[in-house]
Amino acid sequence: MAVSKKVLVNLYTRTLKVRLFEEKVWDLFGQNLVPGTLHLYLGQEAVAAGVTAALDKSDWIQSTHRGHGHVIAKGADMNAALAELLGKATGSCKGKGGSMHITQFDVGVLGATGVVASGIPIGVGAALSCKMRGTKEVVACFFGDGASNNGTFGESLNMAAIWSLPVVFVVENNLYAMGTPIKMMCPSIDIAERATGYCIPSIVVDGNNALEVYEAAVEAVKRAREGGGPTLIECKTYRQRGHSRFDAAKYRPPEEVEFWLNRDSVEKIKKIVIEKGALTEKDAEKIRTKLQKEVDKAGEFAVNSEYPKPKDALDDVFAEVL
Amino acid sequence: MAVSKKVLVNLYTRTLKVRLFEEKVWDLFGQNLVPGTLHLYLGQEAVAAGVTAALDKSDWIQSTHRGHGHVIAKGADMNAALAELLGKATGSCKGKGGSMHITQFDVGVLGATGVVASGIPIGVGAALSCKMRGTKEVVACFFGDGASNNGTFGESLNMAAIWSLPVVFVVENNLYAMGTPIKMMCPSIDIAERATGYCIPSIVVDGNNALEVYEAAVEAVKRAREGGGPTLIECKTYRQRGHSRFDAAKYRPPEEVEFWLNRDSVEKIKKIVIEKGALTEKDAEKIRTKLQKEVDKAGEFAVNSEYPKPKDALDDVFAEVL
Amino acid sequence: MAKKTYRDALKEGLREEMLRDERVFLMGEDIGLNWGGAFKVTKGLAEEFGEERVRDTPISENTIAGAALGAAITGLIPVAEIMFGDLITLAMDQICNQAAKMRYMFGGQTSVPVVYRSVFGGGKNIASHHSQSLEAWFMHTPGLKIAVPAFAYDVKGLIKTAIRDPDPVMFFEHKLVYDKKEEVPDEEYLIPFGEARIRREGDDVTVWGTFQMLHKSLEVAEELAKEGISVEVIDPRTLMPLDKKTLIESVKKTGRLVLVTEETKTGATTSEIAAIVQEEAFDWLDAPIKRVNAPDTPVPFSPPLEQFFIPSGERIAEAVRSVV
Amino acid sequence: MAKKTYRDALKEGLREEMLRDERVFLMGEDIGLNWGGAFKVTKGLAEEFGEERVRDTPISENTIAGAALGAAITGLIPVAEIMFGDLITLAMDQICNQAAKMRYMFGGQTSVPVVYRSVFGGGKNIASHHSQSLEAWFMHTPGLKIAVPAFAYDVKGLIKTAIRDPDPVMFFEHKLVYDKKEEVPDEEYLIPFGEARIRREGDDVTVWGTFQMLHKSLEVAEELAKEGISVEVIDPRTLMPLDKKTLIESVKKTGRLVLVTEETKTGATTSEIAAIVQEEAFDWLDAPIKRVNAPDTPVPFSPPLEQFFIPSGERIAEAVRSVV
Ligand SMILES: Cc1ncc(C[n+]2csc(CCOP(=O)(O)OP(=O)(O)O)c2C)c(N)n1
Ligand SMILES: Cc1ncc(C[n+]2csc(CCOP(=O)(O)OP(=O)(O)O)c2C)c(N)n1
Ligand SMILES: [Mg+2]
Ligand SMILES: [Mg+2]
Repeated sequence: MAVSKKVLVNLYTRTLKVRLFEEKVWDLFGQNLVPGTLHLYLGQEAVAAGVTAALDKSDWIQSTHRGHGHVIAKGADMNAALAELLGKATGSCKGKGGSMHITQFDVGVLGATGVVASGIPIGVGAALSCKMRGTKEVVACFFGDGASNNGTFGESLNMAAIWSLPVVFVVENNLYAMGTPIKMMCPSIDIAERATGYCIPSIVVDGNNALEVYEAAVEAVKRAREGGGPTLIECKTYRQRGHSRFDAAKYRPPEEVEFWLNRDSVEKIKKIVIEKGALTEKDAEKIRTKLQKEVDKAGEFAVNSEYPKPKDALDDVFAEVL
Repeated sequence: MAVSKKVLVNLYTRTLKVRLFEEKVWDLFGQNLVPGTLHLYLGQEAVAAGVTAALDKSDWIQSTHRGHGHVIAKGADMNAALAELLGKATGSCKGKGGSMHITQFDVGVLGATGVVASGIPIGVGAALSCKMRGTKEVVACFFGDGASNNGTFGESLNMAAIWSLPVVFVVENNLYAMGTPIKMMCPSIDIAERATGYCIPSIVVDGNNALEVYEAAVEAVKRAREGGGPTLIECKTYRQRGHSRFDAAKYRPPEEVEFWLNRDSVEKIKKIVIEKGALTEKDAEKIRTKLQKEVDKAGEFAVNSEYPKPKDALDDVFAEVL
Repeated sequence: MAKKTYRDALKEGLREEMLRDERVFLMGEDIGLNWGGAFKVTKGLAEEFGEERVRDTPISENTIAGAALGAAITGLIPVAEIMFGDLITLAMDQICNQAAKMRYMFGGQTSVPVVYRSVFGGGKNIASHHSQSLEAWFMHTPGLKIAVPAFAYDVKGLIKTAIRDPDPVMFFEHKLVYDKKEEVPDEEYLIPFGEARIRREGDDVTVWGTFQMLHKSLEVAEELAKEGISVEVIDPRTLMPLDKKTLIESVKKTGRLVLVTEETKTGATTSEIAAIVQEEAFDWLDAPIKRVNAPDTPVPFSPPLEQFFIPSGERIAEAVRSVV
Repeated sequence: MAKKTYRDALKEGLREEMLRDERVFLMGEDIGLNWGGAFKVTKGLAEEFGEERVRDTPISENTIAGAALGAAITGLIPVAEIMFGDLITLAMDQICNQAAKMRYMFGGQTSVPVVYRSVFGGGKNIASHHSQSLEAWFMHTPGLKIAVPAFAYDVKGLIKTAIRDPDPVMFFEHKLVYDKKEEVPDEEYLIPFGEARIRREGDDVTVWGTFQMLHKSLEVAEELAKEGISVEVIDPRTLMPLDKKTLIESVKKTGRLVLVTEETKTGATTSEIAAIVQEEAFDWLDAPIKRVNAPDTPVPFSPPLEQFFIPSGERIAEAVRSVV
């Protein structure tokens, strides 16, 4: 696939933006400003970047409990995203959702959900709607390796297949579900093999390589948009930190961690775009500086925002207060 | 596979027994003696016969809403089975279960269930128990084509595969789930293809041919018993009647119905055993007469049995009345 | 105006809304061409609106519920059917964790105009997996509205309101009322949520009940009138929002309350009603609030057992007599 | 005797039963070697008993519940963990339709010695999908026993009883009590189901509550004593069977009842308790039964919102004051 320089820059920018956002989150967390738990996207940036770069603004994504990267890559307002993580009234969910429900509907995020695999049916339903409404919109539905063992996975793949829905299933196989290695819980090497049983084309890619992810996504999105139905993309990737807030992830062999840290997604895409002449090292640095400023500003915004009033807890149950 | 005459006779007898039992049920139903609804096994006898003939007494089966055939083939007491269908106190479930829950635990029936696909996890759990208790017991888990679209199907196949459990999944693909053709609801021709994604060996057989089912089951049971893990057997078969009590099944093309009526499971196994010299036409008739007598006696027993007392409704919620 | 069955009135409501707004569509198992719904509610609609808008689904309850939700938040108005109320057990996550909470969790970003239809109740001898009454679970799930129509007139007006509601609505029916007939106007009408209906006025005892038990209570009230007991019968029509006002006023008038549903007793909707009324009308109550429910057992199959399980008119009458 | 945390006491109970009876085994997500359970309850047990008997599972809640059931009816005694109570939504069919009803549907043919452990409650700012209190759903499911231990002593004695029970037991814990300490004897003991415990004696008002709210109620009682209000605090310990007797006797003594749980109000376990007490102690009640619960909303994330959601000591105190 011939990829334009513009796209390459885009991929680098998206990957890096997600990285810087997550680093900011980690920083704020270190300052005890992030309540609750936290599932960082650090390490998996290339997946969100590559997939969302293949989508239009009017397309949709369905996110997970590890959703910060998805929403940022899809173009979410960083102020509102960070404020949400801090539980502020200015957050995109007015502080009601937090990390596990970080959602910005207006940029096409259907939702982030705390129940593993529960987003898959929702993504499929959105794709049904894209089709029934006669649009060309496409849904990218993210979920983890662990999620692929939940019942809705099979149900949803089947429904998408029989109705030929415009959905791209993106399995982020980061090798673990909490402390559980996927190889203990999945008999095949690739989760992608399960797609075959539903006659869904699938592809396994290096999930730390935003370009590779992007190329697979472009093809899948094209198929979906043209009425060719669903595709499953399995992205092999890795969490750079533990599963959640306090997990030191000691259950992972040091060699494995090292192997993956050496395949850092930001480094990788940076190397590619520079090699392909889309950016110089200096350009890349400029972009980083600009993004870092944005992120820092968002951090300030979030920190300086007010908490919601206690009684706001009673709003938003229904369209009108009953 | 070399199959002994004894086995052939056994297959014929089992197939026929299930048939005669179901005909008796249909007859009693015509007399308005069977309350509630009814999912007849007529047409699918060869599946239950072939699978259970490959099992030992101490092995288990997990049944479905279309369960009469399974429990009879596994060796259930016909008196108690028929009485259950009529809601009598002498029924195996004391009249509490009826057609959808017809169960005889003492002959190795784990249960019949009204919730489609809900038996699959239970069968898998029983197989886990067979293994953990250090036995050589095996579980055959029956379910329909429609059930394979329910979430527990994938969850259960996966769990059986990763733990290499002694379970045989038997998909009775009778081409319909109620009025819905499986070809509308499953993108592949064979449901068996889904097993591959879980690294489970599978085979597709003529579900109206008890011998073919048996041979596949013997291999699968052997694998399970020897620690080789699960197998999926897809049996292509057909309901000779509608889905339930009042369904005339007008949605099925007449040619299709005719095609399958011409492949009647009883006729088929009878022809085979006679051709293979295991029985003469006369022997076969004798067996039929004997079975018919048993079935008739069971019918009388059921009809003449008493209904439970209304207050019996309060028993059996817990081991002790609280 | 003509007498119509509950089934037909419901179908008419669905049909009118589908004609009015093309975003409305139906999905569920066997609701389409070949079957028309397990209880024939949607029969004929696939022929009229096509298989896209009257959409048969695989046997995938959780994904039916979730897909309906995904469609609802992106511009459609799905009416998803779960064939039997007992099977909602499989869809609890999508209904109770996702649909019910979505507007809230996302701070009001999404509207969730989805309707989940299903059917409860015994009386058909189809045993423990096809006869339950589980509405209480949903009453305990903030974010869901709940309709419990028992009459043909109401089922039509309420389904139309449900479809136009921007929030998820659990629309519960009952197997034994599908054939009940009532006058249903030809001109369009809607019934607002949260307005109970006094189905019979009376002075001595208030009876509040749902579905088939409401019909039985009305019969019982007729009988008891002959004994000189004047019974007021209240039909909540929706459980969420709940019309407390009508009920409390009635209790303040009669001083006595009997609650009647087919649910198993412990933790039923009647427990909530009792808790509310004793709290809000304590000083007006002349006798303890009585609950008439099914016993705390699964639903048995055999006719004499099931008849024992389902509250009888006699049990209702006794409860009423015991408080006057 | 030594002070032990609720977490450790629970682990000790599990361990003792695993040592006593080799049919007992644990299964659930991340309960084994690498994690030891999301709340570390099973930490160390996989090391001691091996990965077969402390079995990590895939993220397949309904099949975890169903597989445990299949194992239970064929000779084992599984303790299956659903990592968060909110996720039981995915296992409702296997728990409520299968495990709960199996003995009954099959006319007593099968014993179902399975324990389902899970954890409820907020207070950790983990929002709508990880903070709910759903015990009321199970109280409305005939065939299930339900334990709701709030103290270290009880959690140990009750888990042992649960494991030895021939029926399915829902064993519910609460996130905020894992670290609470109490004296726990070294010698073996069991606590029978269906016996409430009076945690504090008093004469003016009875308070009945569960989990963290029980702890708060005890604190409040201490405070109110200073105001001259004598509060009796009752801990049900199990919801099914429910010890009505202890509660009713207390109410007959005090004439006043306040019910306190962290559940959302409508349809909560407190509704059932209110319904029972008004029925059985009507003539002894000097004031309406008050319920203190969370509001009818999903659980919000942000600390000030969640603090508003969870009933505060002040709200409990006000409710008590309002009835004396
Ligand atoms: C249905 C469900 N089961 C269990 C959990 C607890 N849990 C939260 S994240 C997680 C692991 C998910 O693994 P995976 O799908 O691979 O996503 P990852 O965390 O690796 O991104 C688990 C078990 C949950 N939230 N939902
Ligand atoms: C989970 C669930 N969904 C729906 C139903 C209603 N229902 C009963 S049988 C049936 C069809 C089942 O089809 P299949 O699994 O192919 O079995 P068959 O009836 O053909 O033997 C349906 C939809 C049910 N009982 N359970
Ligand atoms: Mg993972
Ligand atoms: Mg079928």
